[in-house]
Amino acid sequence: MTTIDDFTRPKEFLSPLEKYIGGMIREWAENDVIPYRRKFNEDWKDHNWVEPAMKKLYVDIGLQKAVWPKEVGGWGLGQSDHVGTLMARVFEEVGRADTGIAVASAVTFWPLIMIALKPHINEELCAEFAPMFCDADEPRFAANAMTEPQGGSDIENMGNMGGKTITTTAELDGDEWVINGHKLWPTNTGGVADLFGVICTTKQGSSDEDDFAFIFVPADTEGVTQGEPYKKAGMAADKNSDIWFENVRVPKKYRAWGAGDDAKYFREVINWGSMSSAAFCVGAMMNTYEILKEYCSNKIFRGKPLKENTAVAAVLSDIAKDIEICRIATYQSARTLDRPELYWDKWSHEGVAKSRAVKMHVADKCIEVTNNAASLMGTYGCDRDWDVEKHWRDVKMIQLWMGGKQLCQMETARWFYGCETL
Amino acid sequence: MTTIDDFTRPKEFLSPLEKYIGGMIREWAENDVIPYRRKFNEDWKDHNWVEPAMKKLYVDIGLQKAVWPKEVGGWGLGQSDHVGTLMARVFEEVGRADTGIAVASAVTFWPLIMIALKPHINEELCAEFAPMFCDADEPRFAANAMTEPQGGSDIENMGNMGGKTITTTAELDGDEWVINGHKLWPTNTGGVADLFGVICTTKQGSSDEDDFAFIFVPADTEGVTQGEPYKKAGMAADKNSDIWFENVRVPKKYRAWGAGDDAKYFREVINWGSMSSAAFCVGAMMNTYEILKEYCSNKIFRGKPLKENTAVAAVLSDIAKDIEICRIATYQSARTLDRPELYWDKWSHEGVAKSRAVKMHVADKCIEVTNNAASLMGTYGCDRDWDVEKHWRDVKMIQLWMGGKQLCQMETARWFYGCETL
Amino acid sequence: METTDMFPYPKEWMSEDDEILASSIREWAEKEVIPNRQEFDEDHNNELIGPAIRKLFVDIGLQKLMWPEKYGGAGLNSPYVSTTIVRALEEVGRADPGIGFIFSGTFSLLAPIAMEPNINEDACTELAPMFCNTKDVRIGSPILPEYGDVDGINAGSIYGRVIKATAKNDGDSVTISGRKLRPLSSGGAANLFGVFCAAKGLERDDIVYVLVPADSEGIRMEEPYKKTGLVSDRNADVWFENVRVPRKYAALQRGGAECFKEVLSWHGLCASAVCIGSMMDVYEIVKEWGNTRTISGKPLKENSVDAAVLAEVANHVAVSRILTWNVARMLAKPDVYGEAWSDKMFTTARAVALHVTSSAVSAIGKAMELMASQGYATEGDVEKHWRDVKTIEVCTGKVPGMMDIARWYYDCKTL
Amino acid sequence: METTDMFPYPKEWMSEDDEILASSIREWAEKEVIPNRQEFDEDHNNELIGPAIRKLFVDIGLQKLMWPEKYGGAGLNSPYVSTTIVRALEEVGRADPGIGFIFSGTFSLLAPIAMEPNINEDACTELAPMFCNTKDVRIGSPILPEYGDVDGINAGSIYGRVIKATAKNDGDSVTISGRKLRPLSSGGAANLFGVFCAAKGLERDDIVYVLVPADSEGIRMEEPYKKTGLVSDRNADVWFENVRVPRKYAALQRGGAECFKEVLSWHGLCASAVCIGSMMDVYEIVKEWGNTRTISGKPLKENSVDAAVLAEVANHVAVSRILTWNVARMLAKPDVYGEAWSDKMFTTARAVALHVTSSAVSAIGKAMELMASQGYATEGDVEKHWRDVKTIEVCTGKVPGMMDIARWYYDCKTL
Repeated sequence: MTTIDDFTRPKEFLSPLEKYIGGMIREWAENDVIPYRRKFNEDWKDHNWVEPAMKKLYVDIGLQKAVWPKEVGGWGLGQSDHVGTLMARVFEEVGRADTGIAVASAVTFWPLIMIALKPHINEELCAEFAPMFCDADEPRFAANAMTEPQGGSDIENMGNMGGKTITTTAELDGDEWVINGHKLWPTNTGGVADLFGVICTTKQGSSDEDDFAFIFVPADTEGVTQGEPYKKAGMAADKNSDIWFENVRVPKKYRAWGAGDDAKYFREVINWGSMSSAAFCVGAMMNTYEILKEYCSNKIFRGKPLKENTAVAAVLSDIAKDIEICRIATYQSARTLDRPELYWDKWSHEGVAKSRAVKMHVADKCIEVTNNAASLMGTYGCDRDWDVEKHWRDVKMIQLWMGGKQLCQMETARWFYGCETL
Repeated sequence: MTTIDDFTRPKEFLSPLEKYIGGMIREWAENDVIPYRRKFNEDWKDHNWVEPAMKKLYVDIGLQKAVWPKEVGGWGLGQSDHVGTLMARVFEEVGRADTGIAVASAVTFWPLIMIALKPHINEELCAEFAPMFCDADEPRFAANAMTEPQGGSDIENMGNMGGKTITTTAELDGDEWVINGHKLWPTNTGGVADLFGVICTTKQGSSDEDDFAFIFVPADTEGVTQGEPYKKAGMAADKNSDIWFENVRVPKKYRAWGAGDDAKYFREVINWGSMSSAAFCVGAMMNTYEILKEYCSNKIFRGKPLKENTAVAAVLSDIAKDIEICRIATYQSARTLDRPELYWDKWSHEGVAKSRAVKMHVADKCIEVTNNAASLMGTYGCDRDWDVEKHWRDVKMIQLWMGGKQLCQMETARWFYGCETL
Repeated sequence: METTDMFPYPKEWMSEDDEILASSIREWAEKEVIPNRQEFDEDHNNELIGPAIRKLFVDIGLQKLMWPEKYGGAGLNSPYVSTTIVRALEEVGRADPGIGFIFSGTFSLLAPIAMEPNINEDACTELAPMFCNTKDVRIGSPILPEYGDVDGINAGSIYGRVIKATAKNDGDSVTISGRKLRPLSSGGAANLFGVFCAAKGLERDDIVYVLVPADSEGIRMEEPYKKTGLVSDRNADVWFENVRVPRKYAALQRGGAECFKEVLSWHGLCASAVCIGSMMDVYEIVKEWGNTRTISGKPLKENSVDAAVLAEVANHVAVSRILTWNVARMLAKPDVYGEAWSDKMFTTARAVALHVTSSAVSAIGKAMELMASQGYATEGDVEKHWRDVKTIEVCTGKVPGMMDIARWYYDCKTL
Repeated sequence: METTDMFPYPKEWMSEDDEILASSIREWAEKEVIPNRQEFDEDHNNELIGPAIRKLFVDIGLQKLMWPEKYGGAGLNSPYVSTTIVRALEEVGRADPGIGFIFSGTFSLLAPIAMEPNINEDACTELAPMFCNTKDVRIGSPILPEYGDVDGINAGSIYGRVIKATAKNDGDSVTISGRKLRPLSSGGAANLFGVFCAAKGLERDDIVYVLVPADSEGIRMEEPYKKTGLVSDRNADVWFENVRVPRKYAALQRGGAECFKEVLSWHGLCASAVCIGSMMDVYEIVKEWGNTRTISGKPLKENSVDAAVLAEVANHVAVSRILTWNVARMLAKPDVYGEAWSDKMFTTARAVALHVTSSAVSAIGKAMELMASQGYATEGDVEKHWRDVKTIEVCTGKVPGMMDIARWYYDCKTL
């Protein structure tokens, strides 16, 4: 029988490790998440059901060590030239179980891209922060603090705004950065994260990339305050809230790379963010496929399974087709992160524009797929017992984040059409 | 400046030859087709403008020799393990100039898949028919004669109908097949083709694959009659008409392989047909992108090029995004034809279902892209001088052929959901 | 200009009375619902939702609306009530689609027995007091045939749906049986069910529509299941084990198919109106967002890419509203447009309901895109509407709905 | 049942006279157009199209329709004519959208000077005889502002469109200049142009609408350009080089923006009606196909996957028709719904035209999918409709149309 593993991927691109790691996560999903995920919605604030699953994934399986260099206790995937497609698989598997856990995991990995991925490994900062993740018996979370109360997607819109609207400031005071500002909505906030990557400016109002700064701030630094998690439509396993930075002081070396390079590698962060978003969506869609296949095989209409009705089969087909296309595109996007010499620099505008395009397509299709699956199932489609509606609620957030669809469109248009003022 | 060559393909999959061959066709397109293609519409019957372009491509560049084995005077691409992605590139380049010529070319190649592609090369038939194409100073065309007046997509729906509705019959009379029947709409008919691959049955009404027959019939065989070409919405460079077979006698060996294998390799024909259709569409979309980019860069609104208006940029973006995704998926589909050992047999149901899925996606998107491009251009969108409307008219046929969208849906659903009665 | 005036609709067809009722519902919404609705999802003890429904159903009196006057109702039981209902449900839906959906079920369930010209005197005499002589909330729950069945139970079929319940002749009574039936709404809170059953040994040997008080013996209502939205509407699966009701509770004078189409025509109208209210609320919210949010140095709404999305939102509302009001008019004038149970009217009402409910999901989804995280957070007051209209949309039955349309326009016989 | 009765619309608003005119157009269509239309694309000498247009414009008299009676017209020049026009254009569009589109331009161009309550007596006195006292076909061609310009010419702008022509005060005359203007229709066949110009030295210093007879000195009409569809409509770019027309040909008593919105509101209605006719013809054709084509051993229409597509086709027609008739009614009753040139009415008419024209492209595209090669072949009688409605659709101006909608619903100032 055809299964989710039959959706096509470019097999030439896969990591030798991916079967093994993918398998572990599949098992974790089946045993530790899928049986419990219906409880997540009411558990959004306390995470009584979410935390044990997180612990298993992060600590027991050890995912929180994945990208750190071996020298500092990690798995060393940051140095692998298969990390892109491997992470695509990881996020797909986690997303299949719960896209909330997937985003929490990916966002933990997100700031580390700045310092733990070849060719730009910052050994000093790796030595500084790795122990927090690699010598821990508890799950550890990280997050990028980007969005601000005003400006919204303007922060992410580096191509046009160049950081002009960033109001979170970093001032050098001797050997320390002093950070002030207010961030909204980072994943893993509301008391979850242990380490922040803070997007800020060394000169407010400047659109010079040299003034863009990416500074690491441990969550327990004095002056960091996190709000209560927000209540939202879905994504219960991912907490979001406000963070205030009030005269927060960190060592000078906590700035990832410095003038120019912070902005440059931050584009790689966006590139990874887009690819990962697509992978979560592929996972959610594959799970929707499984559920729908079961539903339409077991439900009987005129003596035949519902799936044998050609009008139903047409809807089912479109869903399988979309997954097929999305999965291929996502792995291709991941591959470009692994083979910059063959494609483009991971931090190039081309890379950002193209991964945004893939993310936009996959996120839109994911909403369409889950939406159509729910419609096909009638009143059962909105019944929590079937989990399709959960994916539908969850994945809408993927479409909205990182500047949302409109920013994806502007980035794509800018690169492909040479637009200059978007 | 970004060009059509910046749309992503999996570079690992490309043939060493593809730059060279792609380049030649690009040049041909620029010099021999694009300047003249606006005349094709009125030239649908006479092909005064189409034929010189065809001759250049087929004879001077030599495309009609491409797949035949070297031993019989061909280029030997049928034995290459890069023929899939190479042909994707070829059809993309031809399709960019004119999808009508692209389909005429691909359909010439189509019946030869049965006998000239490894691992199933029929040396006897290659020796028989290759000279027609390889020792010729004139363009030579071939075609598969599939569709019939009733039954339509049922003929192509092998998975469900197993050839049950085929009414064109082949009866063995001594050492000869005697063929009778009436076919509609093959490409390259109306007097164009020199060789037909005729889909017929050795036992009318049977859905046993053993009774499915694929028999070669030279167009000048006695009893073969072709009708006048049809007038249609677009695709003027491709002629279609009726063919009648009345007691047509050909040698016994003209049946491609015989019971069972004819049906099996015919699935590979469908697989190739789907991939090629997708490639034509990618070419048409890339040309649409070029035209639109020029239009929106030169047209001025409020002192800025139209493309700098964010609402316009959003439309432009969606078009670039769709091309990006479609091109990746098309090359992945082509790759599976080159690496059956890594993916699946070219003639497997899996291969057919998946290439149908890709074709369906790409054809639908191509109609959407050309449709939206025309709308964006207002009255200029429907003005023949801009060529966008030509692509829009032409590519609709790609969506409709080979059983159309509904059959693609049924094939996809059948394989991915295990449907049994569609 | 008021939002309700911004969006075009054939206003010649609305009466002043309709606007008066709408105003009192607007007042109810502002006071009883809107301040609390962000907490509805966690209102497990019905402390917020219950009183709001009571005010609407009992104090404002919606639950009496469609009963004939002579049985204590408000007497709005001619098809002319359609525009009143639409305008009222726009206002209810704006505040809380869930409550609108409860009323939609309650209202349309009664059409086959209480709506002119087919007033079933016996049934009204018996059942009207339940709704009219009480200070308690009374809710109806329609149990329609389903599209396919997990258990393979198939007692009959109607318009391409499976009938799972049966109604057996039992002298003066009718005995209803059915396993795990899923109502359209309010299965966990109903006082009266309207059930389509396969008839056994009754005058009609096909399908019969039976009204069944929820307190009849043999009925088991499960715990309400958790669902995407419409939290105010406590829906649950219902089991009928040899439930006996008086013969007169069965609409034996009319064909089951006729009742089925009548219920669905009216329900389609109601569901569409609720979605329009919901969309209009979201329109107001996203409009405010477009004014106050700054993108690229100017208000969001002045960025043309965002303006195009805003336009899409508005256009969904405009188109949906015109369509819905036309269905209302068509239902109001059966002499011109055909009866609610005619194939043509049924098809039109279904087609519009499919269009409007899925437009609502799209429109609100688009608004969320512009509002990004604020659209996704409960405090933005949009995500609840999005979940609510989606829950309404799934109930319209997309595939069987398309088959209904094909059946009428192409005269299909076997779908 | 007749197709025109199958599809719902608010029929209370149609008069018997409307149906009489529609019948005579139906007769004309069956006799003069439908037997020949497959050859229209190659009718280079106007041998088939010309006589058909003459019959409709002159013999049936459409070209006199909207001129006031006292100037020799049929006097259907009150807004009440809207439903007449819709019903008539449904029939014309069913036969040939191109001829419908010619009439749409001719009719809407005159609204600012001949429609109650703004009858421009001077202009009517001068121009009516051209249309009313003749046995020759008379065609009007509206020249609207464009969305962006290749030459960078920008004499002004209106509702986010660029004005390329200018009108200069010249004593008793007005002098019009403009390079390579692209009319909405009939630029190569017009007798009268309606041109929006930037006003220079005239009472109004913004935009002025001027009627310009095509035989005025200084006008150059290019050869009709080849286009996707609407072959009956010979459109071509037009050049105005210091073209002098009497002052009274300029609608100086009214604002240019007002005239612009009035023309576009009416044109939107007409274009929508033409598309509905086109869709209804395709519906009939695909219905017949669904009956006679066999798939998997049964009629195509009984295969549910195909039935779903057929349903989509029908639903596009149904929804579009309801919307279009509502716009007609709204235009007919300016006291209730606002004048044709009000922002609200303009927005509604534009929104519906955008919806209907793109629905038509989708619906006919879907029908082609089902008919496969027969849909693509000229002999199937569908592909021409598909090309025709697409050509109408591009003229509605998608992006500026979305901006119009946003402008009204969100009060945008800078789009």
